[in-house]
Amino acid sequence: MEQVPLAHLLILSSALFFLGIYGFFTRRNMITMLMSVELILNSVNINFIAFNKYLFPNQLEGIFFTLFIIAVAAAEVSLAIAIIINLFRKFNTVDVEEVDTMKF
Amino acid sequence: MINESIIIMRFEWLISLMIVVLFILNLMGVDKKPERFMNIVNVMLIINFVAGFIPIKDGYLFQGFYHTTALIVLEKNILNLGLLLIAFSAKQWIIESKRPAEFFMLMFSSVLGMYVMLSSGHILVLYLGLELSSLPLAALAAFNTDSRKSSEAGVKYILSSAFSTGITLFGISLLYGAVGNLGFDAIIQHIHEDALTLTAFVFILAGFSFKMSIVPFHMWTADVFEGAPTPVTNYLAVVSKGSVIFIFITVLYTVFGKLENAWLLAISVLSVMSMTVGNIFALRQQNLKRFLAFSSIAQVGFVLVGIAGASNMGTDSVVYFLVIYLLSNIALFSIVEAISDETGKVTISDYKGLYKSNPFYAIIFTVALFSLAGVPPTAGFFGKLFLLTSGMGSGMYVLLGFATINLVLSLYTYLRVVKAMFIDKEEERMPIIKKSLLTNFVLAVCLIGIIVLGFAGVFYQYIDSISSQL
Amino acid sequence: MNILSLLILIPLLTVVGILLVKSDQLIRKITLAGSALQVIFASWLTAQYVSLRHAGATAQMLFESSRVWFRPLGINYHIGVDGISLVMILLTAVVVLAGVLVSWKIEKQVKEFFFMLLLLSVGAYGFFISLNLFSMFFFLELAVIPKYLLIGIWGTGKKENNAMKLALMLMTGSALVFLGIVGLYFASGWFGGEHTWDIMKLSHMHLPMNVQVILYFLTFIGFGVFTGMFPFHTWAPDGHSSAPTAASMFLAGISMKLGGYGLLRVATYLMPDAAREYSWIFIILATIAIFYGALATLMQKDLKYMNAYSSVSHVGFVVLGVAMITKVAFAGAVLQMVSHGIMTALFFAAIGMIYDRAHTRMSNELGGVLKQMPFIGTVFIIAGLTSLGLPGFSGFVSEMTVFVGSWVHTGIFYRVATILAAASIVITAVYILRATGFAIWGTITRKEYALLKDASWNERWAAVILIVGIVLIGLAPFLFMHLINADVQEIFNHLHAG
Amino acid sequence: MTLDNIVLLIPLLPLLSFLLLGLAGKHISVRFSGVIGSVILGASLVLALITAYDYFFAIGKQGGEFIPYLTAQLNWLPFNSDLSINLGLVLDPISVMMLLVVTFVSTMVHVYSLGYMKGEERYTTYYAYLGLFTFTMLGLVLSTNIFQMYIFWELVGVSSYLLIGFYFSRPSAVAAAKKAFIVTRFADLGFLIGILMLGYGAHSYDFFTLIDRLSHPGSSYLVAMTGASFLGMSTLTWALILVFIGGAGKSAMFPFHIWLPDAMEGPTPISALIHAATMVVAGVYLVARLFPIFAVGAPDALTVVGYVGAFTALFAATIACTQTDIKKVLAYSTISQIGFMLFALGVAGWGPGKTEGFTAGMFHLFTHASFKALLFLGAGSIIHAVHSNEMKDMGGLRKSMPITHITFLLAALAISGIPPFAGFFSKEAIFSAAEQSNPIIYWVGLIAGTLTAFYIFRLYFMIFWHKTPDAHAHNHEKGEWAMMIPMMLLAVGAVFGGFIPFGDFISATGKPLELPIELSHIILPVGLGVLSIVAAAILYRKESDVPQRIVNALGGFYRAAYRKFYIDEIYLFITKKIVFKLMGRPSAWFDRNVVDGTVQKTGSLTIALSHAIKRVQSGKLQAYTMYFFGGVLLLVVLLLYKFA
Repeated sequence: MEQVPLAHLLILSSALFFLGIYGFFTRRNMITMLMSVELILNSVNINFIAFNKYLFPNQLEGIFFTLFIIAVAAAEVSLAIAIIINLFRKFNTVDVEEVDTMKF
Repeated sequence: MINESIIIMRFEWLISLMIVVLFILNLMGVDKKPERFMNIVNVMLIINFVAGFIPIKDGYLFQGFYHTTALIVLEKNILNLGLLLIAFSAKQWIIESKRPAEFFMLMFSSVLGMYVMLSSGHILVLYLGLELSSLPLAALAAFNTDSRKSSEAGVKYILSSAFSTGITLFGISLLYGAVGNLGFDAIIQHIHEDALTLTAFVFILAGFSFKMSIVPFHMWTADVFEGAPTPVTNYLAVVSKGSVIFIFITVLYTVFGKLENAWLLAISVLSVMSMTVGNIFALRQQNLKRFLAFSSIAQVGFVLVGIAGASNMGTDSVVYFLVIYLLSNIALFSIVEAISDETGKVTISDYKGLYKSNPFYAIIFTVALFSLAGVPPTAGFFGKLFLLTSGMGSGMYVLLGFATINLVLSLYTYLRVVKAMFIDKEEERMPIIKKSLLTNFVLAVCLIGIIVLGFAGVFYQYIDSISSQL
Repeated sequence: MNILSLLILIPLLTVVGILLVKSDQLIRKITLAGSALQVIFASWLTAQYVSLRHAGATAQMLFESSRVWFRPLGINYHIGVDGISLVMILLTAVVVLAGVLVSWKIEKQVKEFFFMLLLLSVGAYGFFISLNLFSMFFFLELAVIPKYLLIGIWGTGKKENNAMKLALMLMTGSALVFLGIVGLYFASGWFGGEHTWDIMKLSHMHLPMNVQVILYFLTFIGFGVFTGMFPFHTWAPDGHSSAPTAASMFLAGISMKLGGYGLLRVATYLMPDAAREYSWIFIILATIAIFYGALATLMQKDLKYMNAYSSVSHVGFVVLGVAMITKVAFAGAVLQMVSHGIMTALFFAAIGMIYDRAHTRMSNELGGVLKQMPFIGTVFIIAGLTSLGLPGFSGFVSEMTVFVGSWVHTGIFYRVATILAAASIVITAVYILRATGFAIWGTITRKEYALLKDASWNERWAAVILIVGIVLIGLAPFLFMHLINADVQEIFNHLHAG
Repeated sequence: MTLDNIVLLIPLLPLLSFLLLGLAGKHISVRFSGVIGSVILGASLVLALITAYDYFFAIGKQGGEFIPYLTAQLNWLPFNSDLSINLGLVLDPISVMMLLVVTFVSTMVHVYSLGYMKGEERYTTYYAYLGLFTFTMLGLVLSTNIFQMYIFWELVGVSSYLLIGFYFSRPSAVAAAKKAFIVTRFADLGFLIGILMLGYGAHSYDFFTLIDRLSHPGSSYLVAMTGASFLGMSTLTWALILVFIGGAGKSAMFPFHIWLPDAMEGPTPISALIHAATMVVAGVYLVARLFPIFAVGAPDALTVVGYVGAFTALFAATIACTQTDIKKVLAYSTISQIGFMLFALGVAGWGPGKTEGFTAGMFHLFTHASFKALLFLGAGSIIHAVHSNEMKDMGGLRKSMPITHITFLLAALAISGIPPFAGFFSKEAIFSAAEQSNPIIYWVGLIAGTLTAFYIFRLYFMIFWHKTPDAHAHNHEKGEWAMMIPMMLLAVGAVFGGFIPFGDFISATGKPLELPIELSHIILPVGLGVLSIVAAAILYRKESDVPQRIVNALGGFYRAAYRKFYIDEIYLFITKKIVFKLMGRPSAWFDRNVVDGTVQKTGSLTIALSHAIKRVQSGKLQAYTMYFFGGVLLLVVLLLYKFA
């Protein structure tokens, strides 16, 4: 079976990475911003797995790293959502533009 | 194996044990009586701090994923000291917050993360430690659920932290692609100065810089420092930042040692930006917590000058400086906390005439500020000048030039506060602040440390002796 | 323990003493006792030094001792004195004692005031005895911030701005000095084989010219800021004028001399080749400072501004002497430091006494001081006459020594510089006599001035102590010349050996 | 007591008087302070007489010539092994002569002041200052070292300053004191530079070493200093001209003469002592001291001295004819007479037959001291009585002030050069010296001498005649013996001083010199003098409108002379307009606005920058992360550009 070249995977992951960044910069809903971060993390995951599979097939480091990333990301997101909910109680919004009482 | 791990990982074990104890106490409902609970916690903290001084041999665990050296032990002890002092000085606030167990569990978890991070021998462990240390901080920043500012700080911290993690991880993945193994030893062996590695390095550097709040990755700092409860700010500014700087030196000096030319350049640029931007923004801050945020940004700029020395002297001076920095900042934040708890005043103009109303605080505040500014006879003078000396060692003349300009600029920013306290006429009389024993103890420790460390060449010599073993 | 450390310990113990007591009067007494003790000790030390020299001690520094401070960095608490540092120490002791006496009547935050004053003096003493560049720098900086607070808290006029300007400019100067000495530290490692901050060791190393040039300029300009060298002098007029009397005395009397001492001991002594090659630049700056400072002084109506600007002009002689690089000029620079230190302290003391009573320092608003307050008026006139270089007082001796030393050079450039510098003494006469004519002579301008009292006992003592110093140098300059002769010779030889 | 100690005591006694009265003055009864000062000075005078006797008749002469006798040497300020300022005392003919003049006139003035200053508020201080002045003046004349002379030079300047400003509540006195000090200071700048040049060239500041090294043709120092030239004159000439500028300042030579008339603001005895007899001749003394160097090494400089002296003599005499303030007339007269002394030195040279001018100049200095001090004391006595300085307030005083009248007349005859009074002899010597060597100077001097007789008798007649004496006038001099006795003693000097065989004692070489008096030389000057006196008598003996008509006839020239040829205005223009407005004010402005402005601006710009960029910290999270990512990209680009 012919394999997909590494470059394609890297292009995919890079695209995901920049999509995530773009999303993070443009979406005003905090939850959506979190989802964008997830996109970035997933691009990282793809990178790890692709490198592992293509360049260093005789070990599992990349895959393990991916697992850890997924786990930590879950924790991170749950914490973030808790904090956002807390914020919502005070601000009545999750629009990131509105949250700028502290500045300068 | 287990025995060995208990000895070598003593710090981690002990703090984990403490977290468990807190859980149990929480379940037992001891934290409903915060006073008593606080006493227990304080005793635990003292035990933790004292236990840190029991000697540990250098060693490895888990195929080098975890290692410890005398320097790392020292660094952990420094963090312990910070933790202890912060907890002591925050007692009153924690009692009033009604959720002491939660607070300490989060804080201890964060400290645990730092220990892991400091001892890491592999990027994975480093990543885990970093996350473990920073995630609880977001919760801590938002700890004061009644406050708009606190929750805003929490959100800003967790979101930018998540973003930063994403960037860092992307860098790590690229590094993995370039090197193939993320163990520190392996990286040292296989790393080359090529485009992929350099890109990966920059992404990782950005992650560290975010935690150390280096310009231009610093933007969260001021807002979070302002919004977070003062003890948390204190912790963020001192312990969190300190731990990242510690590991940052190791990573730069050893893991990315081969990229020295590249990172020297990067660090110089970041250093100049940090010092300058930090000081210029600090110039017109009114809120003391924001002021200290920008001042800490500038301070890290100076630390980078020391790191740019790229030698033993760099490690020595950074560690030495961080101890002084820690003591000075804890003194400052403790006073800010004591005053704002009592009166809610946190702006510089509120501090006008502080020397008249609360001379003790004003004097310690001044000494600590002078220590940050690098004015003798405080230890900050030595700390800062050793950083600069170290920076000169690698011939970074331009960097040094900027650093000296910033020395002057930073003196101006700090003198503004001193002026308010000693020279300006008070607008509204500050009440005499009740002095709690623990706060006074903390301030006394800081004051003595700030004065004595400068004359205690022995301490510096000790740092030098253990750093040169590496 | 080395006896030199007592120079630092005595003021430190005095500080401890005043921190422990409550009563203002007791604080004053303790400070006075401490500073008087210091004067006695400094004199004893000088006598000891002289007798050692007579007994044939040939080491460059006497009472030398060294203690490790930061071993990995080669920082030692290395102390020792030669004649030059001794006269500076004597100067400091005398000015501090007079400053304490003059400040006797200060009522506001007495403890803090004397604390700052003593801290400053610790800085000065430490600076003059240090033989290690780092500890020297430590003491130099130690003497910066207390000035800020002294001016800021006890000052007058636009004190906040002026205190800040002073602190920041001096800090800039010390930052330059620091760059210079750090450079020396590393250069000593790269070119001399051993990283060291030690002045004695550094003086034996031969650094490459291009390195010397950079370090020479850094240190010279850095110390130059402290000295009030044109165009880095603007902290001086404002700072002096806003400072309380004792702080002005200290600032102009001692602090500016820290810079002068550094110019000689660090910038010139350690970078001999660069000094020989490039000191002409500083001759130009010094000449400008002397001449233009005097011209600017002409226009000052505020007596403190007048004396501050005249200090810029007078300290120009120190820079000129150092930059001329002849043995006699060096001696002149050292003498001028001491002379100007005492003279300007006396001047500020007199102005302070007048201001305390009349609440104005404007020469055109005053008048008849001599009639109403003969003692203060006389003190002012004596200070003025010293300032304009009247023989019999110290200013004459030092300025003449600088001129004679400068005249050794034959080039037209040096001649013009010397003549311009000498011409400034005429302008000095103009502004001193104008001020005397307006403020001291004449008749009293306001009715309420007829009630003013003459100097009190403390002020009298302060003035007498300083006048004794001035007259001693003025009448017996050979004493001081013998004290410093060998040392300036050594510096001169060093400069011409390489 | 050995001679060394005596010589040392002569200056130290007045110093003692100063210290005693100055420091402990409060504890001394006002009545005694003047007596103490006078007694001490009297002692000094006695010692000076002893010294003079010893020197001239016992120890001074060796092998037929007078040689310097040095004592009390002190290495005061060692610069180098071969260059130092040494203090010491020297006895040689001119210093001993000056010693006598100074102690004598000073003692007279001390005594005179007992009467004149009685009841003054700062009586004790006055005597203290007098002591100070006498000490410094004695130090000056006894100096062995040119730097030592400079030291005392400055000190006499300051004593003069203090004494001119004695009435310091008068603005005019304050201004005059200031002016005197500053003008002489300015001239002293030249002196100082001259000293530096001499010291550099000859490696010594000692007078006798300097003379030794610079007055022997062929000496290596002399060759070096005359070899190098600058703007057409040798280094030595420059040095000596500069030194002479210092002398000209102190001796009030044109164009530095402006301070002396104003200095008359001081008490009149002071004018007699300092501004007539002693301090103002210091310039002459200085040139005389360095005379061998002038004569051998730099004859050009000596010529300058001669012309300056001659011009000033005439110039000041012209002004003196127009002044109405009696002290101003005497002041210009002093300037003019010092001009005589200096041109006498200027026409002298080195070698047999040429040194007559030197002796003549010194002789005139000697005689001038007594008659000019007398004139001033007389004027003081008149002012004491009339309470005015203006001639118009006087007139017809010959009846009410007989002693003053007689002594004043004697002094006036002396200064006019009428035989056999003292001035005649010295002036004749000067004219004969000038005639031999420089006809221009001779004729200028002759005219000045004629004017001298005119203005002094104009003064005399205006004071003592002019109006009819008030019949009821009581004797103004009654009881003031303290004032009268010194005047009488000085009159003795003014009358008989000329009979001293001056040339036997004082000459340029130390060998005796005969001052010839030939009838052919005498006729013209004396004749002109007598004519002038007659003219003055005609014009001023009685009130008339003739003087006014002459004034109108002279028109602009008279006004110019009356306004002192506008020299004061020129000075005022230079100081006010040029030094203050064009140099001082711009410097002060530049310092405030440019130098300090830069510093202040740096500060305010930094703060402004801080405010300008505050919007960067916008509070918007997404903006923050954009900076974050921007930073990443920047670093990536930077590093890749640099390293890959």
